[in-house]
Amino acid sequence: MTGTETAVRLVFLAAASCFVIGLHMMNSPRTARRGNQISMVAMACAIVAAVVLIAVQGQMTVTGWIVAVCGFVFGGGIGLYVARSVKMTAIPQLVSLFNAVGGGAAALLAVHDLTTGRPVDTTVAVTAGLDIVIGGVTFTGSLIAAGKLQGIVSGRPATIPAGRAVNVVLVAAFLAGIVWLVVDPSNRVALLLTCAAALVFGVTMVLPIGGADMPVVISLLNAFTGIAVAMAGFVLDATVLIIAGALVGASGTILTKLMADAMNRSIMSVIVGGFGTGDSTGTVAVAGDAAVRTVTADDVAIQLAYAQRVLVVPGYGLAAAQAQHELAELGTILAERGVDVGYAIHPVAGRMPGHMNVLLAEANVPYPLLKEMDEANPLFAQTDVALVVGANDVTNPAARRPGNPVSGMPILDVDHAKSVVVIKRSMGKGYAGLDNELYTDPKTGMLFADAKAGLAEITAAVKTLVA
Amino acid sequence: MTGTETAVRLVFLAAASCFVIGLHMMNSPRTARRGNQISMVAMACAIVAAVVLIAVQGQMTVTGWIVAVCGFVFGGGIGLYVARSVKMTAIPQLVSLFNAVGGGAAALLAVHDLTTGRPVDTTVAVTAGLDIVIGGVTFTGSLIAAGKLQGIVSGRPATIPAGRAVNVVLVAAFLAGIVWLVVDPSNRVALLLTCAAALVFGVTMVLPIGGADMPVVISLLNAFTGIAVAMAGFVLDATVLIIAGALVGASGTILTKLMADAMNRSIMSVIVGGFGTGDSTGTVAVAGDAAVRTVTADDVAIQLAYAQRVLVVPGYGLAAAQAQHELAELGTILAERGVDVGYAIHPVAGRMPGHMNVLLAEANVPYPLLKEMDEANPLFAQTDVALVVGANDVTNPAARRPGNPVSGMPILDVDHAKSVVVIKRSMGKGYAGLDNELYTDPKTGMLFADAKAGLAEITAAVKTLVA
Amino acid sequence: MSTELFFDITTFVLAVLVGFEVISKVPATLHTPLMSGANSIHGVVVIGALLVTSTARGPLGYTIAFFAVALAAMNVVGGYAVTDRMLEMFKAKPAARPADAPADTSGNGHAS
Amino acid sequence: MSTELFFDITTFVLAVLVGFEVISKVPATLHTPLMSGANSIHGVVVIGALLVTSTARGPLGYTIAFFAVALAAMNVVGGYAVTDRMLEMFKAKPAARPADAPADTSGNGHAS
Ligand SMILES: NC(=O)c1ccc[n+]([C@@H]2O[C@H](COP(=O)([O-])OP(=O)(O)OC[C@H]3O[C@@H](n4cnc5c(N)ncnc54)[C@H](OP(=O)(O)O)[C@@H]3O)[C@@H](O)[C@H]2O)c1
Ligand SMILES: NC(=O)c1ccc[n+]([C@@H]2O[C@H](COP(=O)([O-])OP(=O)(O)OC[C@H]3O[C@@H](n4cnc5c(N)ncnc54)[C@H](OP(=O)(O)O)[C@@H]3O)[C@@H](O)[C@H]2O)c1
Repeated sequence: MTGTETAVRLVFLAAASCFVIGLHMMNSPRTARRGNQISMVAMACAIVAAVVLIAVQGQMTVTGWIVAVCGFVFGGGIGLYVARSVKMTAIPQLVSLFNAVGGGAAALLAVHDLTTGRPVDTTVAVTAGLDIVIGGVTFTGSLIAAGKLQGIVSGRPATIPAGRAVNVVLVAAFLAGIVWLVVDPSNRVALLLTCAAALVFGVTMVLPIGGADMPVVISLLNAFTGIAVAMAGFVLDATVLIIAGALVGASGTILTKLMADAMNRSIMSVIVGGFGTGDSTGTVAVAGDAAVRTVTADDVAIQLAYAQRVLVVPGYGLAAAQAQHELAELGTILAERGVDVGYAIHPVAGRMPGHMNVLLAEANVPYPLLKEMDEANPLFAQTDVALVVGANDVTNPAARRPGNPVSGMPILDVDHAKSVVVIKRSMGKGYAGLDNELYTDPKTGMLFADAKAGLAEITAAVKTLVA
Repeated sequence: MTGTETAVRLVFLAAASCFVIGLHMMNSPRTARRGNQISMVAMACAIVAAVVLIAVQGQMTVTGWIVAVCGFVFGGGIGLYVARSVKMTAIPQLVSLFNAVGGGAAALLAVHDLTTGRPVDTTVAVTAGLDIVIGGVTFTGSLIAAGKLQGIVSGRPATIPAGRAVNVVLVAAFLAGIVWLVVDPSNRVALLLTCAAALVFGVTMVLPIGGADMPVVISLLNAFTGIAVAMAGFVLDATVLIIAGALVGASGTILTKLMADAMNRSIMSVIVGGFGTGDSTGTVAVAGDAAVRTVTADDVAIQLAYAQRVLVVPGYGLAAAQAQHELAELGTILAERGVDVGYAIHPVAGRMPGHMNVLLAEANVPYPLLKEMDEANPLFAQTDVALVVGANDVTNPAARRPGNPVSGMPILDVDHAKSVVVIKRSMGKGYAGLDNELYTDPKTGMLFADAKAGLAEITAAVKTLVA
Repeated sequence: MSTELFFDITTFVLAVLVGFEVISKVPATLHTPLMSGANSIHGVVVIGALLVTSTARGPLGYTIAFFAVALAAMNVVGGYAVTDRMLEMFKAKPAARPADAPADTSGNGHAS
Repeated sequence: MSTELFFDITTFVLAVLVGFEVISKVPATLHTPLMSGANSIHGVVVIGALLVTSTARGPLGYTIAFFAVALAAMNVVGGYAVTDRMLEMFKAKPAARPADAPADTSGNGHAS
């Protein structure tokens, strides 16, 4: 190795180590931001080192330089703009989008390698084939996942006619494609077959999974992209890609398991799909159920205004209605009246871990008012009104009994509060598709409304009380 | 690479991965034993693979085979015999001994490489030099550490005349030796200089450290051996040595830090030495202190026999007196009388982590009677007699106040018990060299005796009560 | 097997082990930032894309290279930016909006 | 720098990272077994000793090789054996000595 090459490779190795250190620091809230910054600086150094290496090797054509600069500015610019401007609540779909482009880029590297016409040995052919398949699946799969979360693709699990048979055929097709590429690496038909089968498989894999399972799916596809990048590293014999890719592949797998555990699912059951249907926008049952006590916004306003302590329990419905600002406003007004307002945050409320924290932070709810589940639960007994806004499963007392989909999940003890008000549109079910006996509890009043409209009405009513 | 070589190297890689998995599993009591077994099987496979590789390469002379077999049987036999027959309480010194031989073996590999007369490049010369220095220091350092624990070498921190100057000279000598070896790898004087300086430095480094700090020192030397083995891997270009050695070097460093933390020390302060003097066998203060209430074995026997709950607090003195069997016997007799006997185990009681567990397990005290600190502390308030046997620092209420060597260390709340009996030889201080105000507490009775003799007396007295 | 391939495999295996060990018990709020952080790291593929561009020739080659660089750059730049943005919210902001503070300081005072 | 050396350095760095990450919060009782377990792992030096023996020639060479193999074998065999012995005590032995059991089962019963 020349001196430059040695230096550049050592920079790559140092950068890879910094990625590890960064990830390590991201395990704890206190050091997380610093960790990401270390990783970012290391990445910048590695990219600069790569540019130096390429310049010294002098293989790059002028056109190549132009292509590289334009590509980088174009892609990087879009990435930066979107990352800066997107709403906090849309971050999961953005991560999924970045997954897609990462996987796509990794697949393109292998495609390029196979189309230059240089002799290709077996190892390269195999890893290139794997790179294309994994990268391709990730590309379309992540796009579908992002689309589902963004509402462009229906969140409902779509049943593909003869889905299982289609998937078997697709898997057979890309496996055949890889074998074909190993035998005849320069064959364009083989390449196209592999690409096409992988891209279609990404769609048929993710489409039947319910929108609510998307965070787990995105995390899994994130691990896939890591593996695809590692494969690209084998193709290009670039150690830094192998290390970083394998690192992401492995840590992403562990993370996927942690996420699935946190919401009481197994990775397998997510992929097999079919659960998580409750996420649909339709209303399932009608409001006029006999045992249910409905209340009006004015009733609720009086209850809240004269309470001493109110605990708000936000859930997925708050995010769906984008009602965080209305909620924050209500909280402020009540606090000004001297009501002790807190927010009880269940770890898996919403549709991504930390969803409620992100949402309420966006609406500038003061951080100390947010109570983690363990902190909030003992408070309910001394709470006058528990205000449940679009939350369902995380309050369902059925979780304390065995034998149903939420069994064993720790819940917020909303039913210990002196009275409960629930704002949701209907008697519709939540993510787990269960009825919630909290709603038929005599001390619960149901306010059937969209969260945004309902909260605005209550706020208006509280204001008239004050005036 | 030939087919065999490829296969062997893959076995090595798999073995190295199993070492990692084994260590991972050893983080938790439930999986620890299985983890060590996985690591053991992987090691056996790797050794077999190495033998196959050597046989296939056909370089080994007949004498070589004889030497290898004799060496393995001889060394392995001794290792197995000692490991099986040694007393549980002597395990730390045994680990130290195995450290010594491991470090010594690693250093010998480099010595061999430099004495074969083959041309040696700079990398090999540098790593060989480091290997000899680190391995050599570990060899003598670990032997001294083992000797201190075994009582062959005095546990007292020995002050070497002009110790600092001697150490500086030795470090300079082995650094010069390494440079010399790089310049002229086949120079025997350079080799001898390096070896000698390293071996002497190992002695002068460990000798001034108190016997009580030995567990931390042994753990640190364990990490050193790992690094020495990794260096040997560089010399021989053997990947499996590099991976396993670096793994032990890094994990050993973390473990050393954890151990030092658990006993409220920093690694630096251990190496600088001087603390840990309280381990000496001499008696420091005399018993006749005004405020101290002394009791006789008969008093204690009556107190214990008519108590409802007794919590025993064992400490270093129990181990020093080898009184575990007497303690177990007393516990059994009391339990037969219907007294509720438990053992409160402080995590750093004794002189090695888990020391008390090992000791009491050896005496067949039933495992469920052993209470970890967190479990034991709430029990003291309902305990009639807390029987402190040779424990001092781990019961010292001074730890709750800032500004002394044990500040901040969690302690056993012995002073919450209704009455306390302490068995020790004198008012002597413990490891941290502090007076213990528990001893002057009015509800504490002091039984000044060697733990073994004292417990035997009490047991005899209890038996007469029963009869 | 070539020495390079063996090297690459060793590196891969060791990096996988690091990846498995580096994630420990993470609080649920950090799951999404951690996923996003790992996402940015696989943006390292941009280095591969640059290397490929240096060997690209002809319209097809340049087109592929352009898309590879653009997609990878989007991953790496956007990924780090969005992760950092998410992690901003972990700055404890005790005095963020004093107007709301009374509700907090009155803590347990009002309790029955 | 030669490719081999770079390979060795990469391996070393990655293995160090694995080592740092593999030890997490360990209960104090496991510190000594864990140290002993790590101790056995560096017994892998026996493989180096065997390799060296295969190139050893002449009395000095054989003597060094003999001691290297013997010391390394002592490390690896004894290390695993003693670690296993230590870890035996982590088998919960609830009914080990029934004679002592009353004290346990009477648990909180006697408490004030
Ligand atoms: N946090 C995560 O990482 C994550 C990820 C995936 C899945 N999950 C799962 O998601 C569930 C989260 O529980 P959750 O209690 O937050 O939500 P949920 O159980 O899914 O319930 C959400 C409720 O919000 C109501 N809603 C929907 N849109 C609304 C609107 N615009 N206005 C008012 N209400 C609206 C719905 O009832 P109506 O239709 O009657 O209005 C629905 O019952 C858990 O089962 C968890 O395991 C969590
Ligand atoms: N566990 C570990 O891993 C470890 C390792 C290194 C250091 N340490 C440190 O060691 C200390 C352990 O605390 P500890 O309470 O167990 O011990 P300690 O504080 O060192 O006290 C031991 C006491 O035992 C008495 N003793 C000695 N020989 C005796 C005998 N034959 N019969 C009766 N009593 C005897 C001594 O008093 P007399 O001289 O009056 O008899 C001494 O005060 C802590 O400070 C800890 O940080 C622990």
